[in-house]
This record gives sequence, structure tokens and C-alpha cells, in this order.
Amino acid sequence: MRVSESSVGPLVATYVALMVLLVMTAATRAMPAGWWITPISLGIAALKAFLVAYLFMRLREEKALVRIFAGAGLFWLLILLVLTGADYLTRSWYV
Amino acid sequence: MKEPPIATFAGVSWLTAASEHAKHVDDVILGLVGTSVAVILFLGILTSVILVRYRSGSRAKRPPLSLATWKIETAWTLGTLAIFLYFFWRGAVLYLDAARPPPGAEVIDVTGRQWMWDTRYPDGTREFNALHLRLNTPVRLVLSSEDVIHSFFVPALRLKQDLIPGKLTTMWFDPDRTGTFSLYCAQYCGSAHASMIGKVTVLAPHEFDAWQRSAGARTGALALAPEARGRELFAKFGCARCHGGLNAAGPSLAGLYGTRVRLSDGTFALADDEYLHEAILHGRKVAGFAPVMPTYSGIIRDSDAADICTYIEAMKTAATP
Amino acid sequence: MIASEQGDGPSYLQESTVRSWLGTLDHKRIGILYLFTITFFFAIGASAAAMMRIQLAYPAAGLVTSDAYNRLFTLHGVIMVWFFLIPSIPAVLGNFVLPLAIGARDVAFPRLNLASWYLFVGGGALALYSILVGGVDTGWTFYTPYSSTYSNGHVMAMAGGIFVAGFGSIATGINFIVTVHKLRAPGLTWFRLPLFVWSIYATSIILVLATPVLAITLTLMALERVAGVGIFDPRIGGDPLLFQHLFWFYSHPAVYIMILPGMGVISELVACFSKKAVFGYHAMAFSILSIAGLGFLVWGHHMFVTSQSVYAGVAFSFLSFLVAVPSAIKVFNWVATMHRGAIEFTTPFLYALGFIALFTIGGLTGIFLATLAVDVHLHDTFFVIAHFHYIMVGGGVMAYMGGIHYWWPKISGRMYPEAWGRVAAVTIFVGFNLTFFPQYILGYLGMPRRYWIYPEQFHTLNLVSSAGALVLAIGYILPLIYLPWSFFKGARAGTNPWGATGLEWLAASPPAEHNFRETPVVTRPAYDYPPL
Amino acid sequence: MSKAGALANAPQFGSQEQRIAANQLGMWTLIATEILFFGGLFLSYVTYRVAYPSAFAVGSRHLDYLCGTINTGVLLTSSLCMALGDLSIRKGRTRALAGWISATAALGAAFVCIKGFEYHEMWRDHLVPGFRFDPSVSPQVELFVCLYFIMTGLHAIHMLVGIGLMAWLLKLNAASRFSERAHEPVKMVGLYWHFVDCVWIFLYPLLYLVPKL
Ligand code: HEA
Ligand code: HEA
Ligand code: HEC
Ligand code: CUA
Ligand SMILES: [Cu+2]
Repeated sequence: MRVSESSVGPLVATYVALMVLLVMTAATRAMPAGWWITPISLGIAALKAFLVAYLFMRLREEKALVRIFAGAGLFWLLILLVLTGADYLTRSWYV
Repeated sequence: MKEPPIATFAGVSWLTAASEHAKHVDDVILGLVGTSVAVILFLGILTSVILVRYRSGSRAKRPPLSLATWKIETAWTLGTLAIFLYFFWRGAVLYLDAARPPPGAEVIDVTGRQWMWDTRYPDGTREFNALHLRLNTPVRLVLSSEDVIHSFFVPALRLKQDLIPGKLTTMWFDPDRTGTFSLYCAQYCGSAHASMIGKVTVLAPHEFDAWQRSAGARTGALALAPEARGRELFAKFGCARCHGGLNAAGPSLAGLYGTRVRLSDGTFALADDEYLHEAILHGRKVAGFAPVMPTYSGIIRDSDAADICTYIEAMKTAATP
Repeated sequence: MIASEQGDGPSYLQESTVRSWLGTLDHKRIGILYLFTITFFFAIGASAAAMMRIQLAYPAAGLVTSDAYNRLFTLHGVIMVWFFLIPSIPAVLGNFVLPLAIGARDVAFPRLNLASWYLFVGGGALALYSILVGGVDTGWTFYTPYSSTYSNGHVMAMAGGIFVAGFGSIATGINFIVTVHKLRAPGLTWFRLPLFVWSIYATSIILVLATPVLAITLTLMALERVAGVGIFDPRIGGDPLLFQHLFWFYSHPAVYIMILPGMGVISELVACFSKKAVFGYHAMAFSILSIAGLGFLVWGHHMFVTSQSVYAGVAFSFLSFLVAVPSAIKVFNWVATMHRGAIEFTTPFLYALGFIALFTIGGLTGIFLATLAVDVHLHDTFFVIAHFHYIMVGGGVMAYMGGIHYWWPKISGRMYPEAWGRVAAVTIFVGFNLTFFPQYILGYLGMPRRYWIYPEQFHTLNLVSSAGALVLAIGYILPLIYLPWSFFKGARAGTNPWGATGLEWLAASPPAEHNFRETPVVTRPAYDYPPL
Repeated sequence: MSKAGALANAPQFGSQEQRIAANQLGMWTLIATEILFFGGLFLSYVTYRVAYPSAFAVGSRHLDYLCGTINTGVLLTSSLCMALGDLSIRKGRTRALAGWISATAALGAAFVCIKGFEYHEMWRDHLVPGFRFDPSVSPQVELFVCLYFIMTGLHAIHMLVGIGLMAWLLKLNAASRFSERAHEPVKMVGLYWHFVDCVWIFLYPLLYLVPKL
């Protein structure tokens, strides 16, 4: 098996980035209220999760097949959310 | 229990269509049946011919196919899709119509609870397990449930709508045929789901007015048959909590009336009206059960207890093992 | 097709101690373990069906009480779906045949495979426990708030049983996915795979992606019931429809778990007994994948009358029509496969014919139900009951029976009695139609499902249906007698009694412990029958 | 074809590479399953959040924001340790591996303890639905609190399983089962651990950071 070149450096850098992002998320609580806080904090969360998956879980080094499998779960979750949302969000449209 | 059948064939009465919508639905169903029969006949005959002609050992020629496979595949895919889209369209249009009540439709409240229908008209009249309608007058039902999900189903109207606890749902229709039609609870709701049935009566305008007057005159006095009242009280006092199932705290009451009950002191008692009355108001020590039934004396009036007895008596359809 | 012939080792059936069976890691033995367990569960589910049909023979037959009846249909639905049909083809035939068919020596994770079976048995034991101590009366759909608050049955044990067995399914799914990806014989490219392997692969994907949603849904329902930590409870603003969304997100794909493997089996049978390659192989493979994929997008068609948004209703109806197209493609391709073949009317082929006929009828009535306004009338009536029995019994069980007969020589090394096989297949077909066709009419006339007593006007048709069930029962009991008999007394089967293609027919009958001494090398497409 | 010692009890594999690839794929499939397992909860959350935004904001204020934030940090750090452990064993350093795995497990345990403390606070404040719940709190807030307990509870169970897996790794390591070439279980357990971390990454803003409207 190919020995991966990754060394301590990138991992620690990832960690630092994660901590910075954590501080940013936590700070949203202090911001003036607004609906846009949620997209921001969720966006940051997505970025964090991506970093963890890409570097800590070494998705970076994996073949396409494994990446597809990693994405499949998320895609199917999206189906669940979107089609159920299609019910809840349009219930009051039709009068 | 019989609805006015359109026709009887082989002991089966066919279903009345009591509204314009119902006739449209029948049209679509007829189209579907026709298409299905055609498809099945086509495939059936084709397959039979193939089976006979190409049975193993037959001398039929078997040259390779000359047409490109993908052309055949595309043809039957698109053909099927076209037929499907047609039916999708028909169904969706009707469905959307049925979801949009005409303005000014009269509103009737219907509440479902284990296991009865409770109907309230705008003028305050109230009925159980029955709904009276005026011919050719659109009505909108506002449906609510007090416990679990039920479903208001009138086959003659080809309509059904679930009653969801915690929210109101609605349905509307415009009956165009007089008569008495069956009403069923179509969503499973517990022990007596199959008994949660009633009648929808469509009356000619003058008959409806007469009915309304007489019903209105009874304001609140609930001119219900004792049995139906008993059923309501039974639900109201929550008797089913303990007398509703195999593992309930109390004995099953179905089929109890007229049988001999073994009491915990070893004696037997005949379950007649008097016994039941006593059991309801003061409790009897039935063998095999902890005496946890609350006393209802002072809570249930005698007249009410009488109606409950009638109801219990009527529950004898169930044979007890 | 194959570059190497096999030498025989001792048959996988050689060792016969109980320990060698209960601790086995051999995929073939695990398949046999499943065969026994699901036959046992089928007998239970079928006994419940028999009692229901007796009760329904008369408007108020009085065989059982309402509560007992409610427990019967629940146990019938739960057992038949989760403990019989879902594991039937994948876990019995999939386990037995899949590694053989791809030229592997076993599945990727044999230990996990055995663990799946133990999870299945554990789940089954919990379900049986719940039945023995009094049963569950919620229906197999466990709708809240009835299941979480009002039912006084043993919901927890039953839900727990399904939960545990569900993890068994997931493990099987993971195992098969990895096996198909990583253990194919050299030269066995994706488009050389037999369609049975394709169908098991697609099924496994559904198992892996849908079953966890069922698990969490049942967990939520259970938490609401025991701990009062309820998120569907309308009293605190919860929505019972959310439960239904979650439930059907699993359960609609689950119906394809039940039919896709059957379609795979039928493709094998039709090709083998027409001695001809499956017509439109690529279209068949893609339709399997698209059924699996699109199947996830249609669950809302179970909720047309629940007050789900009408727009969602329209979308779900549209998608339901779309998912039906690939099924239609498959039916046409099977018929086209027979065309210009050399057809042998063996028992498995009779089952295949039965499948095609009954699946078509069941599928077409699915189209009725997908049509919005029509479903409003037919929802929760016997029409729906007839629809899914046509597909699940007429389709699923027929395919399973066909597959068992087809691979029986491989499994047991012996032939079943052909004449009895044909008699049983025809009896099942006739009995089936008698039982379930009247139910379509009953449904149209308005007879609601889950009714233990019913109005007089529905009597005639119900009586016919019950009589049919008797014929059906005879049909099912026959194989239960002659298959075990043939296991000991049947004529010896050679390596390839049907003259079929497929790597499994290269291994000995019954195969040796690790299937192939030397991994076969594949050089040609599937179904490479000589020209007629 | 000669079978190396490592494959002696896995005759279904032709080579060690094939085996490793199979295990990887299996693990990622399991993670896809887990995503949908939690997915049902995320769906419920979104549905009710959209329906009752202000109740959710109120409910969120009942939680201990500081604990939640610290716990996120703890978990991210544990993920780093896990990744470093994986890295060290790839270089054959078994001692370092033991250290990093222990650190991961310790941080995981710290997470669970802090979570336990939060639960305790909820108990103290009469905010445990079904057992000890202040009836004056509005029903929709109760819904939020229910979701909070279910989501974090399920996550905590996954953490406990993860800690158990760490113990298992330590045991294998102590038995000298890992080396530069053979360290598959470390990678597998690592994937699981990071995944559980990712779930929390989303739970944190969803539960603790619901903005007032
Ligand atoms: C194996 C199981 C299985 C399968 C494969 C299917 C397949 C389909 N099902 Fe079925 N269904 C169930 C099992 C199954 N179903 C169950 C168990 C329930 C009830 C659950 C409960 O409430 O308890 C149910 C309920 C159900 C409903 C809800 C009914 C209700 O409760 O109101 C609907 C509605 O759309 C539906 C639709 C369909 C459709 C469109 C298909 C399609 O996939 C069918 C596609 C097949 C064909 C169409 C046939 C072949 C086609 C041709 C030969 C083409 C030729 C035709 C033309 C050219 C027109 N099903
Ligand atoms: C997946 C598979 C599956 C299978 C194989 C079957 C098989 C059968 N089902 Fe099934 N059925 C369901 C799935 C299935 N069913 C589901 C999911 C429901 C919905 C439940 C709900 O509403 O929640 C349902 C509901 C259902 C109902 C509706 C109940 C109601 O709503 O009121 C009826 C009624 O006739 C019925 C009948 C039958 C019959 C006659 C068979 C026959 O095919 C069975 C054939 C067998 C026999 C007739 C007996 C054979 C005997 C033996 C093998 C030996 C037995 C041993 C002894 C007697 C000792 N079923
Ligand atoms: C808390 C549970 C509980 C409730 C609520 C309850 N019962 Fe009972 N009931 C019992 C038990 C236990 C018995 C048997 C022991 C006894 O007789 O005390 C019983 C016995 C009876 C009997 C005698 C049955 C027999 O087999 O002889 C009748 C009649 C009856 N109840 C009617 C009612 C009616 C009517 C109501 C509602 C107004 C009601 N019960 C409410 C628990 C309950
Ligand atoms: Cu009410 Cu069924
Ligand atoms: Cu469906």
C-alpha cells in the first residue's frame, strides 16, 4: 500500500483552522439577532465537517469509489429533507 | 346496511356515485381498468403465442432479431410513459379540484373519537354517526380528532380524508343524488375501528328542511338512540381505557351480556341489566381481576348508566372464547 | 465462458454437528440457516393469514374478537414483511448464490454475515415474545399516536425485534455491497454480471440507506411510549404526519427490497429456460438501478389523504408513475427474452410465468393507486390489500419459490420431483387469484381494511377470497413436503442440471466448502447461450 | 496463489490490498448508514424548527451554552489526537500510538462527563421531559427539549461505543498487533470517531445557537 506522505503539519494546521471556526461559530451568539445567523453557523459547521472528513478521515487520499460512498449518505439525507420539506413548506400555499 | 345499488350482479351490489366528482373518478377508474385489461390481454396473448411457438423442440425458425434492441427499448419506454402521464394528469386535476372548496359552502364540524363520529351543524344541531346533507348543496367538513387518527370515508362520494389529532383537516363535496350512504372509518384506530361506521343521508331540499326543523327542535336534547348514547358515554367516561383490549385492566365487555360471570368469591352471576348497572356504579368482584375500577356512583346518572347497559348489550356481536 | 474447471472437495454439507452449523462462517450454510428460520416465520405469518381469512369468511364470523383480529393482522404484516419476505431472496438465495455467481470463495465479511443471522434470530425472538405475551394491535405501520399512546399491546418488544433484525439487514447489505465491489472473479466486469447479482446489489443499497431511518423512527416512537419523550405527540405540537414521512421513507423503498431480488431471480429463470440471453441486458441492469434510486422519491403516495400538502401529493404521484416505467421495461424484456427461445416448462419456469402475470396485475393496480383522485377512494380499502399481495405474494413469493426450485439442485445436490413441483406451482397460481382478485372489487366497493366484521353487502366476495386461501394453503404445503423429501431421496443432480450459464453452475452440486478450488476467469458476457 | 499469514483465516480475499480496500469500503458504507440514522433526527429537528422558531430560541436558552462550546472544542481536539495516532502508527511508532489513543479516549470521556453535567443541570431545572418537567414551560419548548435529549443522547451513546473501541485498540496495541504495515483497525476506528465528531459539529449550532427572532 502506498504510504501517505502526510505529516504532522497539515493535521495541526487543520486543527487550528477548526478551532478558529469554532470561535467564529460561538461568536454568532453575541451578534444581533437575525435569521441569517443560522445559515452562517451551519455553513461554518459544514466547513468544519468537510475539513474533518477531508483531512482527518483522509478522504483526500481515497479513490473516487470511496468518495462516492461518503457522499451517498449525505445525498440521501438531502432527499429526505427536500421531499419532506416539499410537504411542510407548501401546505399553506393552496387555498 | 345496504346502499341503494346501481345494479346487483352475482350477489354483489355495485357502488352508487352520489356526486359529480364521484362520476369523474369512476371515469378515470374505467380508463385505468380498460387500459389494464388491454395491456394484460395483449401481453397474455403474445406470451401464449410465444410459449407455444417457441417451446423447446418446436420446429419454428429462430433467426436473430433484425431490429436494433435500443430502438425497441426506447419505443416501449416512451409508450408506457405517455400512457402513465395521461393518467397522472387526470388524477391530479381531479385531486386539486377536490381540495378547493367552492366559496360559500356550508361548514359542518365533524369530530372523530374512539369510536364514533360526532357531527355538529351550524345551527347547533348535533348528531352521532350520521350526517344529513341537502341535495345539490356543497358542504365543507371541518374534521378534527380527539385521540388517534381516523379517516372519514364515504365510498359513494369516492372521498376520504384523515382526521389528524392536533390539527384540523377539511374536505368538501356536492351530493347530487338522494339516498342513504355508508360512512366508514378507514384509518385503523383501535378495538372498535370496524364499528366506527355511520350513515350519510342526502335529502331533497324540502325533506332536509323538515329534518332540520325537527332536529333543531330537539336542541341539545340529543335525540339519540340509547345505544348510541351509551356508546358516547362509554367513550366520554373513558371506560375503554380498561375495557378495550386483551391486556387491559378490566374484563372485555364484548359479548358479556346474558352470560354467567364468575365472581371472585366463586359464585356466579347472570350478567343482566341489573348486574351491569350495579357493576358500573359500584363495581362487582369479577374473578381474575384486581378491583381497580373506580366507583361511578354519583358520577354517572342512572339514566346514563341505563344507556351504557344498552350499549354493552349491543356489544354482543363478539363471541367470547 | 470459463477458463478453469473445478475439482471437488468435500461438500459444504459434510460436517453435520449442531456446532458446525451454528458457528459456521460459510455463506452457503448461513443461507441454509436463513432458509430454516424464514420458513418457520412464514408458517407463523401464514397461520395468522389463515385465521384472518376464516374470520372474514362471514360478516361476523366470531372466530376471534376484535382485539384478537387486530393482533392477527399486525403480527401477519410484521412477520411477513420483516421476518419473511425481506430476508427471503436476499438472505437465503443471495447468501447462497451471490458469492458463487461472482466466482468468490465467500462474502467479504463472513463473521459479520453470521452476526447478521444472529441479529435476525434475536429480533425474531423478541417479536415472538411480544406475540406470545399478548401481541400488538397497531398494524405493521405503527402509526402514532395510536402506537405511542393508545395501544395496549406489547409494542415495545415488537418494535425492538424489528429494530434488532433491521441491523441484521444493514449488516447483510454492507456485506453484499462490498462483496460485489471487491470480490468479483477476474474478468467479471460490471456488465458481465448476471442480473440476479445486479438486483441483489441494488437491494443492498436500499437496505443500507433506508433501514437506518426505520430504526430511528421506531426508536422515536418507543421513546414517546415508554419515556414520554415524544416528538410526534400532538399535545406538545408534534405532528403525527412526521412519523408517517419517516416511516414511509423507509417502507416504500422496502417494497423494492422485496421485489427487486425477485426480478433478478426471474431474469435468471427466463433466460435459462428459454436458453437465450436476456433481451436488453443493459436496459435491464439500468432499470434495476433506477427502480432502486427512484424508489426513494415516492414515499408520499401513502399519504395522499392525510392532509399532506397537495403540491407534495402531485409531486409524489408524478414520481410514482416514473418509478413504474422501469418495471414496465422489465416485463416487456422478459417477454422478449422468450421470443425465439427454446422454452422448457419446468417448475421454476412456471413460477416465472406466474410472477410475470401477477406482478403485472399488481403493478398496474399500483398505477391506480398512484393516480391521485383514484387513491383518495381506494386508500385503506381492500384494493390496497389486493395490490400489495399481488406484488408481494404473487410476485415476491413466486420468485422466491421459483428461485428455490431452480437452485435446489445446487443447494441439496438432488432434484425435486418435477411433477409435484408443477402441480404445486399451478395450485398456488389458481389459489392466489381466487384469494386476492375478489379483494380488488371489495376495495372498489368500499370495504375498508383492518375490519374484523363488515357489512353484509361484502359477504359474497369475501367468501370467495377465503375459499381461495384454502387452495393457496394446499399449494404452499406441497413443497414443504416434497422438498425435504427430495433432500434425502431425490435423484442426484449433476453439476449443471439445467444447462445454465453462470459461475455457480461450475461448482459441484452441492459445492465444496470454499466453492472453487481455483478462482474462475470470466471472458464472456452473462447468459452466453449457444445460438439456437 | 500463496496465502500470506494474515489471510489464512480470510480465504475470500486474494490479497492484503483487496482486504484493506474491502474493509475501507465497508466502513464508509456503515458511515452512510449512520448518516441516515441521525438523518431522521435532523429531519424532525428541521421540521419543528421551521414550525416553532421562537419556541426553539427559548428552548436553546435553557441549555448551557458554555458547556456546549467547550465540548465542541474537546471533541475537535480528540479528533486531532486520533488523526495523530493514525499518523504515528503509519510510521510504526506504537508507543506514540498508545499515547494518542489514550488521549483520544480521555477527551471522549471528558466530553461525556461534561454532557452528564449538562443533563444534571437540566434535571435540576426541571427540564427533563417525561420525568421531571416544569409544567409552566410551553409545550413547543418541551418539544425542543425532547429533541435535545434524543439527539445528544444518541450521540453520547456513539461516544461511549467509540471509547470502548479505543480501549480495544489499546489492547491490540499492547499485544503488539500493530506495525507500520498492519494497522487497519486504527484507521477503521478513526473513521468512526471522526464521524461521530462530525455529527456533533452540526448538533452544536443547531441546539445551542438558535437565534432569537
Ligand atoms: C413488493 C412490494 C410492492 C411493490 C413492488 C409495489 C409497487 C408499486 N406500488 Fe405499492 N404498495 C405495497 C407494496 C408494493 N408496491 C404495499 C405493501 C402497500 C401498502 C402499505 C400499507 O399501507 O400497508 C402499497 C401501497 C401503495 C400505494 C398507497 C396506497 C394507499 O395506501 O392509498 C401506492 C400509491 O401510489 C402504490 C403504488 C405502487 C406503484 C405505482 C408501484 C410500481 O412500482 C408498480 C410498477 C409495475 C407495473 C406498472 C407493472 C408492469 C407494467 C407493465 C406491464 C406496463 C404496461 C402498462 C402500460 C403500458 C399502461 N402502492
Ligand atoms: C409479505 C408478505 C405477505 C404475505 C406472503 C402475505 C400472505 C397472505 N396474506 Fe397478507 N398482509 C401483508 C403481507 C403479506 N401477506 C401485509 C403487510 C398486510 C397488512 C397488515 C396490516 O394491515 O398491518 C397484510 C394483510 C392481509 C389481510 C388484510 C387484513 C385486514 O386488513 O383486515 C389479509 C386478508 O385477507 C391477508 C391475507 C393473506 C393471505 C390469505 C396470504 C396467503 O398468501 C398466505 C398463504 C398461506 C396460507 C393460506 C396458509 C398456509 C399454511 C401453512 C404454510 C402452514 C401453516 C401451519 C399451520 C396452520 C400449523 N393479508
Ligand atoms: C381503572 C379501570 C376501569 C375503568 C376506568 C372502568 N372499569 Fe369497569 N372494570 C374494571 C375492572 C378491573 C373490573 C373487574 C373487577 C371488578 O369488577 O371490580 C371491571 C368490571 C366492570 C364490569 C363488570 C364486568 C363483568 O365481566 O362482569 C362492568 C359492566 C364494567 N366494569 C363497566 C364499566 C363502565 C361502564 C365503565 C365506564 C363508565 C368502566 N367499567 C370503567 C376496571 C375499570
Ligand atoms: Cu376510527 Cu378507525
Ligand atoms: Cu409505496
